Amino acid sequence: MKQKRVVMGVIGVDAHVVGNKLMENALRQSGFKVTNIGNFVIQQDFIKAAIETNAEAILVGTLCGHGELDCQGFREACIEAGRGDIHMVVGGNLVVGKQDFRGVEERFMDMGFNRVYPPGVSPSRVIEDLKTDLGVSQE
Amino acid sequence: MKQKRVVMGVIGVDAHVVGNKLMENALRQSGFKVTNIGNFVIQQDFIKAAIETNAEAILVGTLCGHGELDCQGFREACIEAGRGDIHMVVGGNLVVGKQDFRGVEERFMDMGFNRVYPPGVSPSRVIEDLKTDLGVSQE
Amino acid sequence: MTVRNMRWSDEEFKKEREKVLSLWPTGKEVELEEAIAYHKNLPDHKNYAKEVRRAKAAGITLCQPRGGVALIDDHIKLLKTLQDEGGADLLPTTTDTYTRNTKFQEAQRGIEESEKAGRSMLNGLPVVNHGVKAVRSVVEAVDRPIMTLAGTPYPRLTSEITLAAGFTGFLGAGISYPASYIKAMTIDEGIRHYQYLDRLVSTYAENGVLIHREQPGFLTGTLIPPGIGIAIAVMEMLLAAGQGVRHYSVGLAQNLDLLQDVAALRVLEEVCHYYLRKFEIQDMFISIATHQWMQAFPPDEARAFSVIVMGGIIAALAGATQVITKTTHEAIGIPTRQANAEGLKATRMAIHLTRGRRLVEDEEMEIEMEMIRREACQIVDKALELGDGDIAVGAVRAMEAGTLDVPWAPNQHVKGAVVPVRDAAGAVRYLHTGDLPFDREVAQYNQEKLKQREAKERRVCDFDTAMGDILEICQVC
Amino acid sequence: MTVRNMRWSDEEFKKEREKVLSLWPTGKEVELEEAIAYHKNLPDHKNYAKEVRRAKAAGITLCQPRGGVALIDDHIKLLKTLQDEGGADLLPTTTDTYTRNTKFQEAQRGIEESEKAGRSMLNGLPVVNHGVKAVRSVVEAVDRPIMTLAGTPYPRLTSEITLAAGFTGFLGAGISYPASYIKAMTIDEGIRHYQYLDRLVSTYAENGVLIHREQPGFLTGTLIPPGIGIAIAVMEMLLAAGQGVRHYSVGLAQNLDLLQDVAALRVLEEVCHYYLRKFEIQDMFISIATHQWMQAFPPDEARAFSVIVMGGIIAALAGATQVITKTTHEAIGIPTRQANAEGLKATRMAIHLTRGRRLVEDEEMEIEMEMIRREACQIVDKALELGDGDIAVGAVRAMEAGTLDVPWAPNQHVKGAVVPVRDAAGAVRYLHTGDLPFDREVAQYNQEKLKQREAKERRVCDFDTAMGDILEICQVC
Ligand code: B12
Ligand code: B12
Repeated sequence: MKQKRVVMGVIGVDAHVVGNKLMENALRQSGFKVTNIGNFVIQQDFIKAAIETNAEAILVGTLCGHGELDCQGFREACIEAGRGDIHMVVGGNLVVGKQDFRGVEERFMDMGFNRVYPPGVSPSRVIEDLKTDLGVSQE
Repeated sequence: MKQKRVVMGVIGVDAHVVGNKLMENALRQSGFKVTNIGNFVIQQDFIKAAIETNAEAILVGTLCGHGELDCQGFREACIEAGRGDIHMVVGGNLVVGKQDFRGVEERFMDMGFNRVYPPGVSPSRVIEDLKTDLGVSQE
Repeated sequence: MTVRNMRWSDEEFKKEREKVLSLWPTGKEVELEEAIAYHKNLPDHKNYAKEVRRAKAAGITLCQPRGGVALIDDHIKLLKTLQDEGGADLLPTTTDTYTRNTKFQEAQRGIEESEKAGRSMLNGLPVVNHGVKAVRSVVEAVDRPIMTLAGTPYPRLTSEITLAAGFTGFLGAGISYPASYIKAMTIDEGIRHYQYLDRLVSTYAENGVLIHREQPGFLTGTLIPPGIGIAIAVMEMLLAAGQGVRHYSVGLAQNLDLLQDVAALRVLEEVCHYYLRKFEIQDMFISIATHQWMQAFPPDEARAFSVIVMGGIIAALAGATQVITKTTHEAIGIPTRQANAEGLKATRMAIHLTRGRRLVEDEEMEIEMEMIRREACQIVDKALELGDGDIAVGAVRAMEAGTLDVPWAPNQHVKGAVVPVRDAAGAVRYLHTGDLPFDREVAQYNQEKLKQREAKERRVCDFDTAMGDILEICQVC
Repeated sequence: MTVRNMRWSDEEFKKEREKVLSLWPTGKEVELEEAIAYHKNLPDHKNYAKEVRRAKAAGITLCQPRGGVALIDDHIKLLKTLQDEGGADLLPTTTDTYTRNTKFQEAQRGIEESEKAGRSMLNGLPVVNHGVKAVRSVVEAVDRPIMTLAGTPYPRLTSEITLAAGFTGFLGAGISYPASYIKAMTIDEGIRHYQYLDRLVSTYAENGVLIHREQPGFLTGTLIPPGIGIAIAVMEMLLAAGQGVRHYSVGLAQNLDLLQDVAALRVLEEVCHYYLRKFEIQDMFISIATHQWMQAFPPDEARAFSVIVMGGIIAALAGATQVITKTTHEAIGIPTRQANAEGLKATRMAIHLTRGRRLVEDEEMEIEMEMIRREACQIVDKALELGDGDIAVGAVRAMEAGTLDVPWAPNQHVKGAVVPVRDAAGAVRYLHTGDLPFDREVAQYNQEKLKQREAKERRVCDFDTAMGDILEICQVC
């Protein structure tokens, strides 16, 4: 396959690194070209990295619960930067507390994310979806 | 106080003796005259003992879950035996499984019990109610 | 008294069987040969005995829930949940109390009312009323071995039906169950009923079908001192062996004192082997089962989880082969299948978390073990003495004499002079030893332990203390 | 680098305080004298230090939950539930991550959005934004001591506000938190920030107000080898002592291996006292805290209960004075107050069930303790060497050199060359020891342990094994 480029990182003042490293590892092993901008990054960092690497997707991790605040306006910022088309994925412990996931998914979809995952989602599920969404032929 | 006479026992093929002994102990210490006919007794045993001792109340314990079957027709049997007026109390693990207690209470009230207690009720609560119901003055 | 610890002759057994199978119409469904053929076609992983043996060899602790509901379809759903969600290693079929007391008419009414009400009105599965074919559909529906949990002094028809259906384990024994589950039956009769069952199991074995027998050491479940529990386990093992049973587990209920519970389980195994050697029974497989807290549970579910998890940890730290699990609904009523599966999951996780570590035997534990050993052996030896070497005779006479006793038993043939109470450290001791045949050392040790508690709490240990100890766990915090 | 382990002069401290208190408008609310007077009027049972000291003397394990929500009223409800339903001995106030990173603007937005949404949009209580008076209303509303759980490398204004409000405990320290909670701060700066806090606590003490300081030994919570956890605890204790703090607890996260966890907690206390003696610090109170599993939790609640209960048992068997509890919601999100109370109840019950028994120190544990002791001391001694006897300097240089390292840390000033992995028995070892200054004996012991696992599993231990171990508990069964 032609390697697809993605940018990933953990948004906000969020110190959780383990899931991020695990996911990076899995993505690389599945043939993605990954730019991992790590933790403590803001929306602009993601967008800058996406433009620089000409990435097809932004993968936002958010664990600490502030995802709902930290992700507000993300799609709009992409549009402003001229990358309104970019595929956007978010995963982790997206919101504060145990909430019905369907409601959470809806809120993040409304913010313009294309895929929204519940806590503890397996990397393989994320990767499969990503392949489908980016049109990577699965052999 | 004039000692009130009560008959108590555990109905049906029910081997649980601990609560019965505990309750007997508590009733005696509170000044009741108790006839404890023990475990493995049927409705007729209760009624016979109540008539023999001229008791004012029958206290039915049922732990194993068959209370709903074992207690059917108990009030009618009392009426038939000429003691339709007797005060009837039931306590223990009355039904099979964890059920909403209000529904359980209603079903046993419908069967003609005057007081219905949930699992693990404290003897002191039962005794207080009994004193009220039998008109024992509480000093 | 007629009972003896001797294997029933074929003739005697056959005569009795006819009577037993005619107790209820479904008895006619039992065909031994067909059943044997059926068992022989069962895969190994559906045979209780084989699974237990494998686990024991591997040093693994298997999780074994309880459970039964009135109707076959619901019962299958229950077992599947226990298997698939709970991860049960072994599956149960608890019978209802009407069946346990041969009140098959009432059980029938229970089935009908359950159908009407759309919920189980019975506290177990009435296997006799359902009959062999229906019960076999349970065996077919799951992928684990099934044991009958019949908690009854009348196991005969129940065992015929469930074994013919393809169950491969049976819990119960002739002293424990008459003592704890009924008011009027003599121990004599109880032993005879279980001799029947053991003789039946032995008949299966002669025909190449291994059935696992399990002894229910929990008795009344209420602060049973380990010496008593072990003594009865030994006696019942010898009784089973007497009928030809060779695959047996013995059990004890947890008293929720880490040290004493582990000590007791280790002594249990040891003392069983001691008497097997003594009676020159060589080919007996013995495994150790531990029952999670059998007494009044905390109604609060979080606390109940603690009791359950501690139970898993005790099982693992003792190296028991089987742990029988409880649920967070215990204080209230028969658990839903979800709650039942949760008890399993918590227990399995607890076993995982102990990572195969065992509790160390330090001096304190050695002393505890020695005292438990003495208690158990003194009770068994006295029974053997009273029975002129025959443990069946001895058990009956010992119970009469009170040299064997069960606290809080409903049976009027049990003396009930023994009153258990905890010591300062939490171990179960005796407020009254009744007529237990303990020597001076045991008695003194017990007294010392009680004094320590009295000193610690600055008040005497009396009957109220003993009552309070019964409520300890359900009222804690 | 400017940091030194020396008590800040009054002048230096005063100058810094002015800056700190002007970081956000609510800083103006802080009046030291008024605060001291307020503290002096608090009853003993609302003083963290006194409660911990009492528990330690009595050999009791106190339960200490975590928790915080955006709005004051909801936070009060939470603490009351923890106190009344959960039976918490000590109460928490967890701050949100905006506050932890001095993003008070965002915290303000979080408050507003929470009000709008009718649910907490923040993962903690933004104490700085709420200010002294509002936070004091929390102190007034409950009947237990409260500690700030600020998980931050910027504790200064937060400590000013919460101590002035009447909180009597503060969790955090200058190496752990910069290492685990931020990406870019130097250890140097982190130490300085906590020197400020410790200096403030010491100022309260000089004025007759005892504040309890607690060290957060869990670090990244992710399979921290006890040697590393203990070494950092010792360094942070010495740093606190350097500012005049004399009431301190040190902690470790549980790794869920009974033997190693208990061994580690015992060595932790021992090694702390060893260095206190070495530095001739005589009047320091030290207590031991154990944190229930800090890593990925099982999403299944029954299994999560197992992890929590095991955590209570480890705490009790080790004789720890404090256990910090988790909840069954851990894998998913900030717990509801009910779930939080349940974690407490399960833990308290578990402690009750261990009945004051302690895990026996057999030879295996002695060896484990000896190895942990060596690891910890070798790391600390190396740091002292690098710092020419000054632990502040030493800590910074050791982290640079990698002779001090924290696995899975987000901080770019942490080398991150150490990779932990479990051994065959479940204890945490090192797949890579990086630049840790271990002697041959420690290294060999570690190698041996890894080989045992490789032999048992018939495959090499590599990075994938280490990754797998991180997921072990959340994926088990
Ligand atoms: C110990 C015990 C046993 C022992 C009994 C020993 C003995 N000789 O007493 C043994 C092991 C033998 C046993 C057997 C069985 N048990 Co049982 N047992 C228990 C257990 C764990 C504790 C009971 C106890 O001693 N409590 C302590 C005493 C002091 O409390 P109590 O009995 O609840 O009584 C209190 C109140 O309820 C009240 N009360 C009691 N009687 C009365 C009477 C009146 C008039 C009033 C007002 C109040 C009142 O006052 C007491 C003080 O608070 C309970 C569960 C629990 N509570 O945790 C299950 C329980 C009662 N058993 C149960 C069952 C089903 C059985 C079995 C059928 C086996 C099975 N299918 O699992 C057999 C029954 C055999 C038979 N023929 O009855 C179920 C009943 C289920 C239901 N109702 O839905 C329970 C609730 C467990 C469960 N959740 O499944 N059991
Ligand atoms: C370890 C841990 C920590 C460590 C982090 C160490 C480190 N350097 O990483 C420490 C102790 C420092 C910590 C601190 C805090 N934590 Co924390 N932490 C955890 C914990 C226990 C495990 C996280 C973990 O490592 N999991 C293992 C990895 C492999 O799994 P993962 O991170 O979930 O990632 C998986 C998926 O979610 C997914 N995924 C991850 N990223 C992405 C990205 C994309 C695009 C996709 C598609 C998928 C995806 O893939 C991974 C593989 O399955 C979780 C709870 C839990 N899960 O049990 C809480 C948890 C995440 N922490 C939480 C919180 C709140 C905090 C704190 C704010 C303290 C507090 N208030 O309690 C601070 C935050 C500090 C900060 N500035 O962020 C909360 C978040 C609450 C919420 N969302 O409602 C959690 C859920 C605990 C809880 N229930 O309260 N924490």
